[in-house]
This record gives sequence, C-alpha cells and structure tokens, in this order.
Amino acid sequence: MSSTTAAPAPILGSTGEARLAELALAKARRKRRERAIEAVLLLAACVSVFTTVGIVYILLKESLAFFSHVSVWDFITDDQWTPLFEDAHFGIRVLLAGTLSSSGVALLIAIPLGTIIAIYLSEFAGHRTRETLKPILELLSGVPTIIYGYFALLFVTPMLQRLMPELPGFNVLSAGLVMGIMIIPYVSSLSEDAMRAVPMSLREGSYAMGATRLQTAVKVVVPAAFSGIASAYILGISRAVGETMILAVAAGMQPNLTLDPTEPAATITSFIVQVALGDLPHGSVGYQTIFAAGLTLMMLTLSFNMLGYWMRRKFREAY
Amino acid sequence: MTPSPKTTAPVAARRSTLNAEEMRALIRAAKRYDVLFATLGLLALAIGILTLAALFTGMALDGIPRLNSEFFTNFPSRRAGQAGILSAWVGSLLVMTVTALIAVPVGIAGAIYLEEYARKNWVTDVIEINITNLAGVPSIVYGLLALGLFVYTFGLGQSILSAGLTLALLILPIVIVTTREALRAIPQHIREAAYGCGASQWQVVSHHLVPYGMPGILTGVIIGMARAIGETAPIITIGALTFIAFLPPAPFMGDPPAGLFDWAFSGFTVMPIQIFNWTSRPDPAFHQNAAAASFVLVFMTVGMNALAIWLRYRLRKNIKW
Amino acid sequence: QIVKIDGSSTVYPITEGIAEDFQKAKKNAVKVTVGISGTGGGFKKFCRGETDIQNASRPILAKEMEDCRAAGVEYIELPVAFDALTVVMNPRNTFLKSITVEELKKIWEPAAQGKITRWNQVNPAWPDAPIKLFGAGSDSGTFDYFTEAINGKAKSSRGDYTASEDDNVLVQGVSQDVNAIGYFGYAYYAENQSRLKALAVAEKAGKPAVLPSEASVLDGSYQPLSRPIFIYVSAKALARGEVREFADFYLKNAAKIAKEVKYVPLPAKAYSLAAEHLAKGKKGTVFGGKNEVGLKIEELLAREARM
Amino acid sequence: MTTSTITLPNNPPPLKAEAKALDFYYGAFKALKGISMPVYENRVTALIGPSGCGKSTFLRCFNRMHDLYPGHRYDGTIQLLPDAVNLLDHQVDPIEVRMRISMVFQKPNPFPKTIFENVAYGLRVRGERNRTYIEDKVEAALKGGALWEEVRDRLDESAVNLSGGQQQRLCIARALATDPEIILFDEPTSALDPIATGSIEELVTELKKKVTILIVTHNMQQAARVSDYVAYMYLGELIEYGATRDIFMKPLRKETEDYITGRFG
Amino acid sequence: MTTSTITLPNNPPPLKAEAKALDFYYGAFKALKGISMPVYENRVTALIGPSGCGKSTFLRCFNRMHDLYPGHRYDGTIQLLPDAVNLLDHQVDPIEVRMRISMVFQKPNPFPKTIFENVAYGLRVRGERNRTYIEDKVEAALKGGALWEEVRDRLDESAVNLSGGQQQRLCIARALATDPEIILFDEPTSALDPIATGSIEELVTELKKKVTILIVTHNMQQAARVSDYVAYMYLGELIEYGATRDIFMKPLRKETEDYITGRFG
Ligand SMILES: Nc1ncnc2c1ncn2[C@@H]1O[C@H](COP(=O)(O)OP(=O)(O)OP(=O)(O)O)[C@@H](O)[C@H]1O
Ligand SMILES: Nc1ncnc2c1ncn2[C@@H]1O[C@H](COP(=O)(O)OP(=O)(O)OP(=O)(O)O)[C@@H](O)[C@H]1O
Ligand SMILES: [Mg+2]
Ligand SMILES: [Mg+2]
Ligand SMILES: O=P([O-])([O-])[O-]
Repeated sequence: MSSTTAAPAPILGSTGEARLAELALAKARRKRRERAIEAVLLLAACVSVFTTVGIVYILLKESLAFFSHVSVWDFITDDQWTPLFEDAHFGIRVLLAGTLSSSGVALLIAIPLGTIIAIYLSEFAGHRTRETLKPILELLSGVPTIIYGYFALLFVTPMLQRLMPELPGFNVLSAGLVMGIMIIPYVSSLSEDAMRAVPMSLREGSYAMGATRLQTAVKVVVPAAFSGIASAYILGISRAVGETMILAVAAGMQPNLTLDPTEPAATITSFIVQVALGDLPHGSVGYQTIFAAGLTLMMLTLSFNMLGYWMRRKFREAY
Repeated sequence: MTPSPKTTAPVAARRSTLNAEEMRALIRAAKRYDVLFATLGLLALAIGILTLAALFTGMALDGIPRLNSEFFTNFPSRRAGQAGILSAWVGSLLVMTVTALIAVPVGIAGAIYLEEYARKNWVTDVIEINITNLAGVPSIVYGLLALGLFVYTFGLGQSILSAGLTLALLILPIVIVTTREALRAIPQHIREAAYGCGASQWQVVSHHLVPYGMPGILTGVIIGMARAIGETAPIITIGALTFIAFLPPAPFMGDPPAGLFDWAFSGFTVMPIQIFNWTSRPDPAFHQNAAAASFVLVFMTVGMNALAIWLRYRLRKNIKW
Repeated sequence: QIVKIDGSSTVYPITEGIAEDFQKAKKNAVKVTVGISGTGGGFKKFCRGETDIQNASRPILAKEMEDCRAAGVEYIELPVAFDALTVVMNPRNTFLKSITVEELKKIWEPAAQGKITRWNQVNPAWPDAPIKLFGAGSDSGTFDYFTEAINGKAKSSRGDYTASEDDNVLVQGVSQDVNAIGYFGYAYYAENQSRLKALAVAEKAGKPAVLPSEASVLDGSYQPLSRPIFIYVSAKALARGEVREFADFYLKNAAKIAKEVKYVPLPAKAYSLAAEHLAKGKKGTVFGGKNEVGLKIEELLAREARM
Repeated sequence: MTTSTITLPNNPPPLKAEAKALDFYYGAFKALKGISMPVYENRVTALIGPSGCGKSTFLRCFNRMHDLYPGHRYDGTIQLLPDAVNLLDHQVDPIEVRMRISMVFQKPNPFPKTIFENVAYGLRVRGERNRTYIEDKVEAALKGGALWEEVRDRLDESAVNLSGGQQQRLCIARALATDPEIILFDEPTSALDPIATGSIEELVTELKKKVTILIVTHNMQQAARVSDYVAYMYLGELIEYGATRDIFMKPLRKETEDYITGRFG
Repeated sequence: MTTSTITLPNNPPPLKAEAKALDFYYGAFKALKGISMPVYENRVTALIGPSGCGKSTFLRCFNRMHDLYPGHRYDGTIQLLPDAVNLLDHQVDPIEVRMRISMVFQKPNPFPKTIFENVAYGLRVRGERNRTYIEDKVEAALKGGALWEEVRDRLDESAVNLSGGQQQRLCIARALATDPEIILFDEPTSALDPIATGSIEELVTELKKKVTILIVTHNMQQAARVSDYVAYMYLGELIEYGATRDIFMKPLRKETEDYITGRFG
C-alpha cells in the first residue's frame, strides 16, 4: 500500500521521489531474498530430521527382516542371547540386563560426583578455579573411549581385584566405574551452566537471610536450576546407555542374564561392535540382529530423551 | 552523636529465637558443613582429575619413547619399531576437514532457523525434540546409518567423504545446541536496535547475531570436533582401512582425471582405528605404538579444547553489551 | 594404481607385511590398501567387486559363492599359511598337563552351559575349582573353526564364556586367572609366552598330546586345531598388471612373512603349486562351499593339485 | 471505559502522524485501549504515566516493533502524513516503516562494532556503498548527536567502550544518520547520570528543528523541560492530551493532576 | 572533597547504628567516600540521590552483601548498637550480621519454593525444627507483610505465581520472619505498579514501630511520604543529612535543593 501511494516529499536530506520508488522495488526484491534464505535455513534445520528418518528407516528395514525370522515374543521373553550360535536364542533381555547394570554403576558414580562438582564449581570455587578446573574436567569426556576401555581392563580391574579377590578379570563393575568417571563432565558441566544461570538476586536473597553457602546452594540454587540439572542427568544416562568401546573391551562380552555388576556381561552396544567388527556374512539373520539390537537401543534412549523433554517442560525454571 | 557505652548484654536477647552465643554456635555448626562440602567437592574433582592424570602418565610412560619424528612421518608397518602414524593423522585431519565443512554451515544455519525464524508450531517442536534425541543416539547407530546410506545407497564407498559426513551428522546436535545458546545469549535489545535501523531479518542475523555469537559458536564447533576425532565405533562400521601406506592425492595431483576433491573419495585410516589395530596385535611392541598414538590423539583433543577456551576468551573481550 | 584388499583379521598381519614390502620393492609406484572387516564382511565387498583381493580365514561359503556368481565375480583361491588354534591356560596352573578333544568338548559343548562349571566335573583327577572360560568372539572365523573341530558343528558352543574379537583381551583374561582356559590364534600365544602356557592337545584319548609348534603343524600331528588360511584373488582384477604382480609377490614372500608374524608357513611345494594355479588362472574353490576341519597339508595339496 | 480529554492547540502546526482508535493486544492482554492522538510535525510530544500504563507499548507501535514477536496484534490506525499511509496496515512492510521512523531505546544499545560502523549501519542496511557519502553522513549524524568532537579521533574504536551518556548520543546519531521523519525515544535518559541526561535533553530540543519527536519519560521535570505536547496515559488509556504548559499548570482531569503532583507513581 | 552537612535532631531517638568514615571500593573504584551518618532506632531513614551515586552500595554495606564478591573492600566502620559491634570488622561473621539485619531487594526475588517455605526459610536456616513454632512465625510474618489474608489458603502454592506486588510483600514477610533489628530496602517499589507501591509504603510506615528501616528510593515523593530522616548522596559522598521535613523544605546545600526540585535526575 505504502509503496504504491504517491510518495511523500521526504522531510529530510537528499532523498527524493525517485529514491522512494527505488525503495518499493527494493522491498519486493528483499521479500523474495528473505524467503529464499529462510527456506535454506529451514532445510538445514531439517537435516537432523532426515538423519533420524534415515536411522529409523535403516534400523526398521533390517529389523523387519529380522522379525520375520524371530518372533517378537521370543525376542522379548527368551532368557538367552546366542544369536550367532548353532542353537540360536534371541533374548534381548540378556543384553538389556548388561546395559542396565553397566549404566547403573556408571550413573551411581557420575550423578553424585557430577552434581557435587557442579555445586562446588558454581557456588564454592572462585572464578579462577572454576575457569581452570572446568575445562580440565571436560577433557575427561574428550579422551577416546577405547583408551578408557584398556584403562578399565589393565588398571582398574587389577586394583579392584586386590579389594575383591573373587572379582573376575572381566566385569561390569570396573567398566561401569570408568564409564561413570568419563560421564562426570557431561553431568557436571551442564548442571553447572544451569546453576550459574540462576540469577544472582536469588542467591543474594538467600545470603541476606543469613544462609551459608551450602544452604544457599542446596535450598535455593539447585531447586531453581532443577530442569537444567535434570537435562544434564538425562544426557548422562543416554551417554551411559550408548557407550560402546569401554564395555566391549572391559566388560567381558558375556551374555549373562544378571544384574550383578561383579559378573561379566554383554551390552547392546558391545554386541553391535562385536558383530560389526566380525566375520558374519551380511544379509544373514545374525547380521540383522545388530539392527534389531540397535532399534532396541534407539527406543531406549528415545524414551529417556522424551522423559527429559517432558521434565524440562514441566519444571521449566521460573526465577 | 555520642558513642554508646559498650554493653555486654547480648543484643540478640530481644529476638525471640536465639541469643548471640547460640547464634554463633549455630553459624559455626552450619559452616562446618560448608567446609565439609567443599572438601567433598575437591575430592570429587580430584577423582576425575587423578583419573585423567593416571591415564596421561600411563600413556606417556609407555608412549613417549616412541614419539620421535619418524613416528609422525612413517606409514604403518609390520615392524613395530618402524611403524608410524602418517596415514592416520593425515586421514584424521582430512576427515575432520570434511566434518567441519559440513557440520559448521548446516549446524549454524539450522540453529539460526530454530532460534530466529521458527514459529512455535508442531514442526519446530518435532525438530527440537528430534535434536535433543539425536544428541543421545549412540554413535554406533550413526555407523549403521552411514553404512546403509552413504556407503551403499549413495555409493560413496569407504571414503573420507563418507566418514566426514557421518561424523558431521554425529556432531550436528552439539553444534546446533551450542549455537542456539550463543544466539540466545545475545540480548534482545541488540536485535531491536538493528531492526529499529530498518534491517531485514537476514541482515540482523548476518550483521549482528552470527558475528556476536561467534565465540560461543566456535566453542561448540571445536568441542564437537574434539568429540568426532576420538570416535572409533562408527568409523569401524563404515570400514576404514587399516593398512594404507600412501596419502590421499593432493588437489590436482592424483591420477588423471585429477580434480580438487579427489582426496575426499580416497580410502583412509584415522587415529582411533590405528590405535585400535595396534592394541589388538599380538606383538606387545605394537602396544607401545598404540600408547604413543593415544598420547598424540589425546593431545590433539586437549589442543582443540584449549583452542576453544582461548578463542572464547579472545573473542569475548571485544563483545560486551 | 591401487590394489585393494579387505577381509579377515587373522590373515591381516601377513598381508600387511607383504603389502609393505611390495610397495617398497615397487618404489611406491603401486599403492596397496588393506582393511579389516572380517572374512564375512570382506567377502560381501569382494563379491560386489569392490576389492581385488580377499583375506579369508576359512574357505568361501556357499552363500558367498552364490553372491559372487550373481555379480559375475570369479576368483582364484590361494592358501597362504597355517594358523594353529592354541588352547591356553594360566602359567600358575599346576594340574593341567594336556587335554583331549573329548575333554575340550565336555567343556565347550552347548550342553555344558551352566552345568560344567568346575574342573573336577570334566576330569575327576582335576581339582574342585571353578572353570573360567575365554574364547573367540562368536563372530569370528576362529570361533567357527574351533566349534566345528571340537564340538563337531560350526557355531555350536556354550554361551556362558567371556568372548572377545580382540584376542589381547583374552590373553589378559587368561593370564589373570589361575583357573582359566581359553583359545585363540597361535600368534597371540607366541607373543605372550611369559604370561600364558599352551596346552598340549590329544586328538583322541590314548593318542599322544601335541603342543602347537611349526613342526607339529607341518608334520600334521597338531590336530584337529590347525587350519589353513587363504587369499582369494579376483580373476577380473588379475588382468591388471599390478594385481598380478602383487599376487606373485605374495606367494614368493608368504613363507618369510608368515614366520615373522608367528604363523606357520606352508611347505614350499604348496606355494609353487599355488603359483602354478595363479599362472594358469584356475578359478573356483576346492572346498565346495563349506568349512572343513582337520585338513592335513598333504590332503590340501592333493586337492589343489587335482583342481 | 473512560474517554480521553484532548485539547488541541488553536493554531495547530502541521500533523506528522495521527493515531486513531488504536488498540493493542499482547496475546489476550489488551495493553492499549482506543488511543486517538495527534503528533505534530517538528514538535516534541511526551508520553507520561505510571509504570505499566502502556507508554512503551504505544511508542513501539510507531515503528512496528511489536511485529518481532508472535501473538501481538494491532487494531485501529496510525496514519503517517503527508502521504496518509496507515503504518499499521498489513500491506505495509514494517522495514519500510522503520526506515522512515527511527528509535532510541531506554538502555543505550550500541552494536559491539566500531563507532563509525554503528552510525553507518542504517546506511549499509539501505544498500549504500558510496564510501564518501557514508563518511559525510556519519560525520553529520555524529555532529547532530553532539558527539563528533568527542569521538572524531577514535571512530574506529569499539562503541562499547564509550561512557553511558556517549553511548546514548551515539544511538541518537545512529538514528539520525538515515534522515528519519520521526524519532521515538523510550526513556532515553533513565539509565544515565544527571550530566549526560542534561546533554541529551538539550539535544532533543535541538533536534526538533529538523524532525518530529515522540518521547516516553518517567520524569515529570523532563517532560516539562523538553516537550511541546504531553499525553498522560493510565492503564492503557489516554487520559489527557494537551499542550505541555496546560497539562502541567491546569490539567483538566483529576487523574492527571494526581499523577503530576506526585500523589502516586 | 566536599564535606557532609549533617543536621542532627534536637531530641535524638536512640541510635541503632552509626557509619563512621566509611569508604568502599569496587576493586580500584572508590564508590563510597568517607560516609558518616547515624541511623536511629525505629525510624525510617531514606537514602536519595541520582543514579550511580552509591545508595545501593552504601545500603549493602549494612549486611555485608559485598562480601559475596571478590575484590570488594570496606574501610571505616559501621557500629551496630547497643552492643557497639563494628559490623564491617573482619572478625565479625557476615552471616551473623545478616541474621540480625534483613534486606528487601529492588526486584522481588522469591525463591522457587512454596509461599510457606519462602517465609520459613530464615527459620530453617537458623536450624529451627519445631513445626508449630515455624507455622506461628510464618503466619505472624505474613500478617506483618500484609499478605496473610491473600495467601492463607494457598501457602503450599509456588511463590513465583504471585503478582509482583504480592511477591514483594512476600519478600518483606520473609525478612520479618526472623525478627531482624534492621531491615534494608533497596528501591522496593521501583518494579511495582502504583497500587502495589502504595501498599508497600503503608507497610513500611507500619513496620517502623517494631524495626529500624533504611530505604533507598529514587522517588522524591516516596521519600517524603515514608521517611523520618533523609540522606542525600552524590558521587559516592554524603552531601546532606537531616530530618525529612527539613531536607525537603529548607535544604542547606544547593546540590540537595537542585536535586529535590528536579533540576536533574
Ligand atoms: N511482552 C509483553 N507481553 C505481555 N504483556 C506485556 C508485554 N510487555 C508489556 N506488557 C504489559 O503491557 C502493559 C504496558 O506495558 P508498557 O511496557 O507499555 O508500560 P510502560 O508504560 O512503558 O511502563 P514502564 O514505565 O515501566 O516502561 C503492562 O501491563 C505490561 O505488563
Ligand atoms: N559491582 C560493581 N563493580 C564496579 N563498580 C560498581 C559495581 N556496582 C556498582 N558500581 C559503581 O558504583 C557506583 C555506585 O553504584 P550504586 O549501585 O551504589 O548506585 P545507586 O546509587 O544505587 O544507583 P541506582 O539508583 O542506579 O541504583 C556507580 O558508579 C556504579 O557504576
Ligand atoms: Mg516502558
Ligand atoms: Mg541502586
Ligand atoms: O577376521 P576373521 O575372519 O579371521 O575372524
């Protein structure tokens, strides 16, 4: 409308009618350009969706082939996992048990330690300490996990065996412990970010009541940052469930239906690399099992993430 | 203003809860927990840092004797003493290049869309949930995706390009999330000022948001890359080579028809694969090589992280609100 | 000019050594790449025509033959060395001197799962101590061969043991536990003799128990756990000069390199026979699409010669 | 609903803009209720009223700032004269509106760029490439913003290192550089010290020779000092509008009087 | 350096606190310069002055809030009476000071807890366990904060859902619950609407019967309405101190007069 009405004589400067007509033209051009840019950006945002679709497609395709050989019921209820043996059993529970116990051990380490560290760095440590220690700690998550695997096997296990002579050379415990330490920075960094985002005014409010640091941290800062801390936990859980190489090296790859961490066990992920590294003809049922296992894993992490999403919505920070 | 005489009567007596002595005792008790917790915090930190130190010294003790210049300029060999990581570090470098070239623009563009353009509707909801989800998908699953999609469906083969694409997808959520955070940290009044000058949305984004968010964005990119460089599982699934005693062709130098990007289609190996191979060899002399290579790899990650911190520090200095 | 090789991790050390020397000999005019994706994964690529040479720790299987045929890929089968699967125990173990195939079966057969958990259940002469089992990952050629040789059927095994694709992990496991027993390729034993003890294996009760060694493999007395390993050369790729040169070079140097990386080389005659096949371009396999155990060198040579 | 008491001047100067029955909604919340009011050319119009009464909301309608946020809705019109464009019209590109009407915010918000680039920004956005033209314009704008003398030797330094008052004058220069027809000020001095405040007030008085000014202020004295017309708002409504002297000396409405004499606020 | 003009009342009420030659440094920046000033018991003392003059800085010395940040430094003393403790003394634990002196902030800052827990917070921090005692105290404090009637039925709801004015009264109740000797208010109404402001002002007048009050305000009318004594600060110095009526009616210093008559600010 404005661009079509007779342009007014501008009040200031050297602009004239010609200039305004120019502007009208420019507007149309600008609109088109802006649309095109937005479309490109949207496409980029959708890459992540395509990735998920791709993952789901690949997993489903091979899994469907798998489930045409193996009934879903057997998959869920069988208590043996020997897909590559002559007498094949496909009881995913066995791998789930390994995944559960190893993640359990890891989270028992990572969540308390990570939270304590986060509180310490955010509420107790000085600026300098925080700025040096935080990145150093973050290096823990940067070390290639295969290196952790050997660390667990060659360093942690013998140490544990001195305390528990009965402990087998391969066990979920030592893999889980090391994994827990690896996950600490995921929990601590994110939690610390969330705690530091809590406005100073809340802390001042608490200190002004005569609270100590710990009281302020535990009673005010942590509850205020709860949703951020919860997402940190969820990320930690996803990492634990999805960790591969540490378990492949140190946990023994023994498909044991047990939750006892002092036993060796196989997890979903360690089974997948084992097969991916191995000798199996592609297209065989054995090969398809890794996709069925991958699908299970994906659904597991998906449900954790949905839980996290829901929690964030529900407990969004309200300062 | 006459100074009042110093009275010994506890002031707090008037207060209904505590007298001065009680109060001091209470504060002392409460502060003990402060000290206790601080000790606990330091202890927890020590566990993490000591683990790191143990890892480092272990690798250093085993590996440093092997770290001479030949180690970096030799190809792999069946003789442990002559084996080097030339093809591995060059491979890692090239794969990282591809990863960066893809993940950085796509990640930043996606983040800009979600943060600045997206209307709040189910499409953006889906994209958002999806990104949080992807951040939690185990890396081995990306390997399966890459094998099916890039290697076979797109026919890219076991090339640097396939590996770079895979790792790019893997770190995309990291780049997107950190970029969004960087954009969110830019105060709204800067946007309003720019719009107030008559800027279009894209002008606001490209003139202001991206430059001002750069420190945060770079940090995210580098942290993502540091993660990618250590990834083993997905690269194994794609099928990196283990023995490769030559380097991918330099631009225009390969067998004819030589082109700028021939190297991207070349076979490759990367540091983690080389380490993995060496650790699984029977001859213990190779385990020393593996330790040395691990040392180099961890050093690369440390270096990248350090770079991220430094960049963040340097760039932030010039941006204040 | 690139020669692309992929496949078995067992054959890898030999091929790698050959590739290294070959490139040196050709002054880097020819490039060779070697990957590890397992015998099965390798055949998948080989039968798509993606690789020139395939490392295989077992003969090609019927399903793979079919794939190759469908894609029009023909191949020449060349045995390159012997691997002696070695049964190992902890050096501090005092009661184990030798073991029969029978006893091994008792330990490893599927029926043993959850039942045979103590040494005295296998042989009353042995103490009442737990058995700790370590074995190749169920996705390896070693596993297939061992189960077929001991339990009589490929892939039939008990499942409650510590499995790993990475044999060093097994070495670690056995060397940490007095009551451990395990099996893997000879090279891993040879490199870790300070931490492990090989167990002499008797083919039948009453027959002499034999320790794995170059001599016992060559004279055919280490049975049934010695197996040949192969490379398969694509006939189409062989038309390329560099591939043929590489294959020739392989056969000429296989004995030397195999020894270097602690495998057992074939007798010289076997290599010359193989070279002859190569020269004549004799395609196909002598195994008819299935794995075989306990094959003696003479038999193998005889079959190759008959081809 | 109360009606507005509007006293128009006897000899009105030419109109620059006119709001008519303007409603504004933040989602479901109606923040402006039927505001009708003239804005005279080359005059300063001050918007006063207690916190939350809608002054900023009203001001930000003039450059369609609300368009940046979803769910905000206008009803009614603001005509920009002399071409009588309704600048709230959906057909009208908000970018075009903002090119004609500049804004200066409460907190100085220079871009973290050089001083020069800050002032030149509006020109760059308009696609201006001519270096000498830009340089001339920047100099003129900085002079108009009474900042030239202080920064002429450090145009390449970062603007964020200027003092608060300098930053605010820089923002004014930035707004001036593109020859706007109206400049909107939203409490431009509330984050500044008294001396900086004084210089900004002088500047506003100076600027009205060339451009029309709308200013929101909390400070009664300031309104009295700088403005020609005053609009008193309360709870989203325009209570009273008139010449500054009249509003402060003999307000017609009790609410206005209460506010001005400090009975609350 | 200017000296302060201090007019003490003829019949002074008992002293509650007294600042003597107080300097304060934010790192290298000296934000308070030699402030000496009495605070009388059960009276409201208002701190006024243009933005950045150091009102908040001064106020926050009284509960050692600056101790939370590294690099901040006090010089001089603030004596708390009757026991004549110098509350800036390094020997004195800031927590003890804060238990005796509460504070209410500019922006209401309730904790993300229930209304009940917000008010009970100070008691919990003091290790109080007795449930009925806490309940009684919370009720009394909420009544003291003039909030009891509005929230008695929803003590278990989250405090962040209250309106701004209610939140601020909640913060006052929180401060009251522990029977402080002094309450510090830092512009407690600047984020509130006129009605909420009115109720807070009433509350302050009510509270002084029981506790001593120090209040920072930007609003001259507010200072005139609620305070008994006024201190006018400028650029970190105390310019003039005296009874409210005197300061507003016949300030002794030209600077004070300029400020109060709105010549700037
Ligand atoms: N983004 C928003 N969403 C919803 N309500 C809003 C929003 N911004 C302002 N409001 C409400 O609209 C009303 C008018 O706000 P506005 O900011 O225009 O007031 P104001 O007169 O400028 O006040 P102040 O002097 O405090 O700046 C207020 O009740 C406010 O709470
Ligand atoms: N954390 C800090 N570090 C350095 N300087 C500070 C800090 N806080 C305040 N200042 C400076 O100290 C001086 C006094 O600040 P203060 O906040 O006490 O002012 P004020 O009178 O409360 O102002 P306002 O009315 O705006 O709240 C100002 O010049 C301010 O810039
Ligand atoms: Mg406003
Ligand atoms: Mg203040
Ligand atoms: O890799 P393998 O086929 O020898 O197990």
